[in-house]
Amino acid sequence: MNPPLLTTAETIDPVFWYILGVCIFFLLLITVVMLYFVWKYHRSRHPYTTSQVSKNVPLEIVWTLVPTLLALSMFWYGWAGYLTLQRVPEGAMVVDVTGRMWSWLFEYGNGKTSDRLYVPAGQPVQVNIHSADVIHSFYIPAFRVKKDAVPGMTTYVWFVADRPGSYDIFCAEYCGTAHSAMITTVEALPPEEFLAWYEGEGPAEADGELKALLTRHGCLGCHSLDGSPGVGPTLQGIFGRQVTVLVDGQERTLTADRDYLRRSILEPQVEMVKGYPPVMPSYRDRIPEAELEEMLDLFERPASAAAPSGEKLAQDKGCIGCHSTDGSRQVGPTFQGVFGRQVTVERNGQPVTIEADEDYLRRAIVEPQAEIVQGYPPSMPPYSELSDEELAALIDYLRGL
Amino acid sequence: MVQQGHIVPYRTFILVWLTLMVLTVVTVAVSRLDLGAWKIWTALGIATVKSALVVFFFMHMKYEPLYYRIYLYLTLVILAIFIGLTFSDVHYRMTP
Amino acid sequence: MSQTHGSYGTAKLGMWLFLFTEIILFGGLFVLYAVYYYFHPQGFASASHELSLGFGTVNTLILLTSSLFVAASLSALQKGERRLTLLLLSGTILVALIFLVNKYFEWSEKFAHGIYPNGPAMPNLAPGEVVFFALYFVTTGLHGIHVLIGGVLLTVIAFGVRRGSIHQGDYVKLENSGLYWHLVDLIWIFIFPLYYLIL
Amino acid sequence: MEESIKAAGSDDRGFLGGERGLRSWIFSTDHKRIALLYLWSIMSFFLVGMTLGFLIRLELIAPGATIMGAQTYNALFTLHGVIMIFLFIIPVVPAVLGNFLLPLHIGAEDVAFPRLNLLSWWFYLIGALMALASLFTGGGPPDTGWTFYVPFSTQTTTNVTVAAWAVFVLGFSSILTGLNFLTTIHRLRATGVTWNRLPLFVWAIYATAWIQLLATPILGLTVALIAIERIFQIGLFDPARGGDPLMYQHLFWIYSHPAVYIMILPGMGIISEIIPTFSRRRIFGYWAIAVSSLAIAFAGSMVWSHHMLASGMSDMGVFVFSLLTFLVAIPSAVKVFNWLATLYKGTIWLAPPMLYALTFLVLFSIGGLTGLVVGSAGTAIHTHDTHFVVGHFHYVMFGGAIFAFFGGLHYWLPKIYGRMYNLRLATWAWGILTVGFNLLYFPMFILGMQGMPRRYYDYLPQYTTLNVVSTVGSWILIAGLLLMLWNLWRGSRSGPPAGMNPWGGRTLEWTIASPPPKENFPGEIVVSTDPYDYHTGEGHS
Ligand code: HEA
Ligand code: HEA
Ligand code: HEC
Ligand code: CUA
Ligand SMILES: [Cu+2]
Repeated sequence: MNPPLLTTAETIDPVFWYILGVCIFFLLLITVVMLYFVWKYHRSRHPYTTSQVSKNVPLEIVWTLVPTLLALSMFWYGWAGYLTLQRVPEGAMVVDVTGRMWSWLFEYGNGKTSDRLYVPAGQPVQVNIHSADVIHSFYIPAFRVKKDAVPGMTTYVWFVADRPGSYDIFCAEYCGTAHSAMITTVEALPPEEFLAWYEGEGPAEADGELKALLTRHGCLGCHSLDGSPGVGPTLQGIFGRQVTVLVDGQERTLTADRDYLRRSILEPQVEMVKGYPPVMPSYRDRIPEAELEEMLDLFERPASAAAPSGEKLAQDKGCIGCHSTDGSRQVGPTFQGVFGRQVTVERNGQPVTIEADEDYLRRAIVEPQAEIVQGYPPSMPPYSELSDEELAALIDYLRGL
Repeated sequence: MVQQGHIVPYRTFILVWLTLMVLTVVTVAVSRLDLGAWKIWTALGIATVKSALVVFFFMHMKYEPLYYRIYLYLTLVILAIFIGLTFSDVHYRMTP
Repeated sequence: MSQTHGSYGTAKLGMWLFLFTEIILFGGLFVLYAVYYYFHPQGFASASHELSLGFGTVNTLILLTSSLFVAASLSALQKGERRLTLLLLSGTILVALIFLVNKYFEWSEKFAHGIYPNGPAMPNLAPGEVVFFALYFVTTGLHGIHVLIGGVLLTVIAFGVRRGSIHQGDYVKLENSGLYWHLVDLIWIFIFPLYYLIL
Repeated sequence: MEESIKAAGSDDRGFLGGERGLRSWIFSTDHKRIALLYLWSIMSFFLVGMTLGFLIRLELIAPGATIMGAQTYNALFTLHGVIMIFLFIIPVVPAVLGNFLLPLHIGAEDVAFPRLNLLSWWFYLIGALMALASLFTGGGPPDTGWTFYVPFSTQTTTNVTVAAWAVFVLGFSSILTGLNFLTTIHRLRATGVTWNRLPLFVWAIYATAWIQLLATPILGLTVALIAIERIFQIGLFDPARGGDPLMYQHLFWIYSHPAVYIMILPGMGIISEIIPTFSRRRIFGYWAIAVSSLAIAFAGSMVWSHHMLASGMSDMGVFVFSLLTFLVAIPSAVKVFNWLATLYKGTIWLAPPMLYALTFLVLFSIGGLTGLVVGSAGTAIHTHDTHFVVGHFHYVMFGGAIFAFFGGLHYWLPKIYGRMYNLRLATWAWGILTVGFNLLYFPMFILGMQGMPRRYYDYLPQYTTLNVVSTVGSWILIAGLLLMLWNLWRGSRSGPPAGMNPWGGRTLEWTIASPPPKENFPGEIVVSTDPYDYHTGEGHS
């Protein structure tokens, strides 16, 4: 493409610097003048007023006009940047995304769907945004793009990921309980890898079927599959469980059979599980009958003891938020080639160089503050809540990078 | 304490009322014609004349100090801004 | 100047300012009307056909006449013609009642056809028609409430005139209630063409 | 509370004396007593709102669940927003200081409609109680954010309906106050108080009252429509039935943008009073400041959609509203420069009110200037609905409006209660407050630039450090705030007598006793002086 395509971030960042620059200039001006006057005319230095001038028309005109002109210039620059965001370059790949409470679903030209956005690096992508229920907002901070997903409307953003990597996608418009969990990522792959994914089955949807289904309908915003309580009761081992529900204020205990589960999903407000707030929306007309049946089937089948996936964990626990997998430096060191590499860490204030073996990695995850890699801030939180299997899976995953 | 507002003669009121009646009939009649896009503007135009009559005579605006009128216009300008600027979005929206 | 001389003008200014807020209140509904009309001209036209032009026209004429009564009742009181004032006020209140009864019939006719919020006829309507009726019910409902308030206000005033607490020398309460009543009329002057006349 | 002023020696208790007992307060039509009714009720809700803010910060100290669940958090920031906006910052300056000072500033005995004034307070109280009731009834506390965006607000099972009616009633209270003040300023000025002799505080209240009058009805309509939509499902904003969700946002912001000027204009009025007094200096550019208040009020009604720049509005809408947003910043700039010029060659006394006023200049500028960043179309897309916006509005609202209000309290409480607080403690409280404030809110700008969305109960670990800083800042802020409130409280109860004019002000309230007598002035007065009547060679006595 010639001339080389400016990314959205490259377009917007200078606008930021210009406006922030003007702002900082005025702020300093005001603060310095104020402090100077306060010092110079403080009553200890200047016990009597020496002027009562209260009017100066030329001065008023100057300090009206100059800010006006500057304001107009800031406006114009910002508007020009906005236009770039709105004008999709030719040849952009089109992806559709639908926001629903509380997950994103991406749909590609060939009908393939995913819950992360896979794109080829270096190629502009247009994302058409839809909403299935309330207003959401599709936001990728790294590319400075954001647009609301409004029911009944189609909006769009475009961006280009110039380097392969993983970038956060947030929901930026408040949409209810699990608004802050409505997070996913852009996975920018090298073009060949993307093509392989696009055409093949790809590693993307390796999640368990049930989990995929529940994610798609946003259930996991409130329910967990691992036994931990959320906004709603956990769905782990839900089938056949004894539950205490309130019907019209009357307590009743029953066994969660297929019928009950169906009712709980379609009419959640009728039988209220005791101790939970009445916030679950009704999914009537929102889940196709076939999928509901499939969901109930899957609830019924005892959960296979699937081993945790390291890659998944790295995503879910937010490791990828700070560590890249492509060698680039982010908040923390990259995961690429981390296993077995020589690192210099500060232990008790002393720099030590050691090899990153399995033990070291384990310590670095569970107790990151004990050994800080040189040149990085001590900002990684400890992940002591990880189980041994999870840790092993994670380290396995790191070994492969 | 005697309040000395302006006393409007009955005759004025009756004349205004007759005009209003006539205008109502006119606006209904006109609405039966096929005027295309002008239809809504004629209807609103007549409504504006009618409301002006009510405000200025029935409501004595004609006899109040000038600043009453200025404030009334201010209110109408603000309302016009609300409607007008909303259209800077709505009119140019691609997907309504 | 201080509060002792001028409470007449003060009360009237206060009332006018209040009327401005009413204009803006209904103005918000007119903003919605304008936008939705712009989005769905067809839907609005066909839905507006469903409204009864007869009811609308009669109500307009009625309301305008009531405004005449109120305006004249003020002149009458200013001239000290108390009986005439009372007569005109009773006329206004009567007309207000007729207006509301009319409205009642009009609404119940719509209800009978299943046209009401979430009514059985609503799903079969085009989107523009649904918002038209939604706006219609909200606007005329809010207007109806104002008619009711105005009617009650004028009734209280009429008793005041009878008792003699409102008289030739102190009539600002009548004038202010009259202003309120005229505003109700004013709003209707716009509701009428927007909902009944545009096709 | 009138017990709090024990008649000490010669000290006359003015309007605080006379009738006693609760009834003599809650049914009083004296504008000064009503001002205090507002003061006490509004401050109570302020503390509630503050405590909620404090809990929000505690939750955000670390990613994941810290002290509460997601649903609770969502209810918390909703209530925090609703309380701070509708119960605190919109009424506070007009209803407390405006009520107290407006008649005094124009030489009147009371406001134009004293009983209506009392009614406004009752509406305020009823609205506030309804807002509280929404917590404990129906489906639990509302969780929509203070903006009540549809369609979420019409679908959620929480108790939005009652909250919406509460806002409706509060809006009514605000409208009646505005109406009352406008009429008062027009009709009750004492002989000699011409339009060019109005204190700038009165000009600010005048401009504010117009916004209250002409914008608030739209809010009333908007929340009423939400309630109607929830009860009858008429589909006014439902795209499937021909409605448009963005029209809700238009209606909401048509009020709620002008509302931010309801918050700041009276604060600016306070600043215009404090700076001349403590510089012993005529205000610079009287007309520029007065006219810019009107200009802000007017132009402020034309920029509402800058809250919708990323909402899918048309590009033309973005163009128009972004442009107008930059223009509405100009009158604020003019004010700032005129205040600075007022310091020039004055003699500056850094008493607590002045410290707050000067801090206001800086904090409001930070808030206002970051308003430009969120107002420019290109950058708005990135910062919209992130913590950058949260930083912006806390700087203008807290650093601006509330610092101005705190300045006003320090300036006028000695007039209201006739007693002086401890100046040294007040200075300390100011210092702690200012440090805590910046530590609390400045990190939010960086967080926003890094992309942390607002209304996020949980966040990714890369945002942890700054969130910790911010939370620690809130603790320091609390310390300063509690110290300040305690000092003011104690000062008003048992401080030394303040005298008629402790600061050497020139506006009319300083010519009468502190606390002012019930009837304000001895009969009708004739005013022949200017509110900023300072002369060359003056100093502080
Ligand atoms: C007291 C309240 C207050 C005030 C005074 C302001 C003042 C301003 N606000 Fe703010 N604003 C809010 C309260 C306030 N705001 C709130 C509560 C929200 C969030 C609502 C929500 O979503 O929950 C918000 C959100 C908000 C947005 C939407 C952000 C988003 O959601 O994406 C925008 C966008 O344009 C904006 C802009 C401005 C501007 C341009 C000003 C201007 O008026 C500022 C003018 C002042 C100055 C410019 C500083 C002084 C001047 C100088 C120092 C001289 C130099 C000046 C120039 C060169 C021009 N504000
Ligand atoms: C006048 C307006 C005002 C004021 C003064 C404040 C004050 C504070 N606000 Fe504000 N805030 C808003 C108006 C305001 N806020 C609005 C409108 C929103 C948007 C809501 C929405 O999104 O809908 C918001 C949102 C908001 C958020 C964003 C939430 C999110 O998007 O996820 C945060 C987060 O930190 C926050 C924090 C605070 C804090 C820490 C204070 C501090 O000032 C509070 C300091 C606390 C104290 C001083 C506590 C005092 C305590 C006591 C006196 C009692 C002691 C009690 C105990 C110790 C239990 N607020
Ligand atoms: C807003 C959060 C939320 C979402 C989203 C949500 N739920 Fe729930 N759910 C709850 C709450 C709270 C309860 C407990 C109260 C009740 O019964 O309504 C619950 C209860 C249940 C129950 C009964 C559990 C028991 O212990 O008996 C089932 C089954 C269930 N949900 C399934 C789902 C499925 C499947 C989805 C997605 C299609 C989903 N939920 C989406 C909040 C949610
Ligand atoms: Cu979806 Cu927030
Ligand atoms: Cu705004």
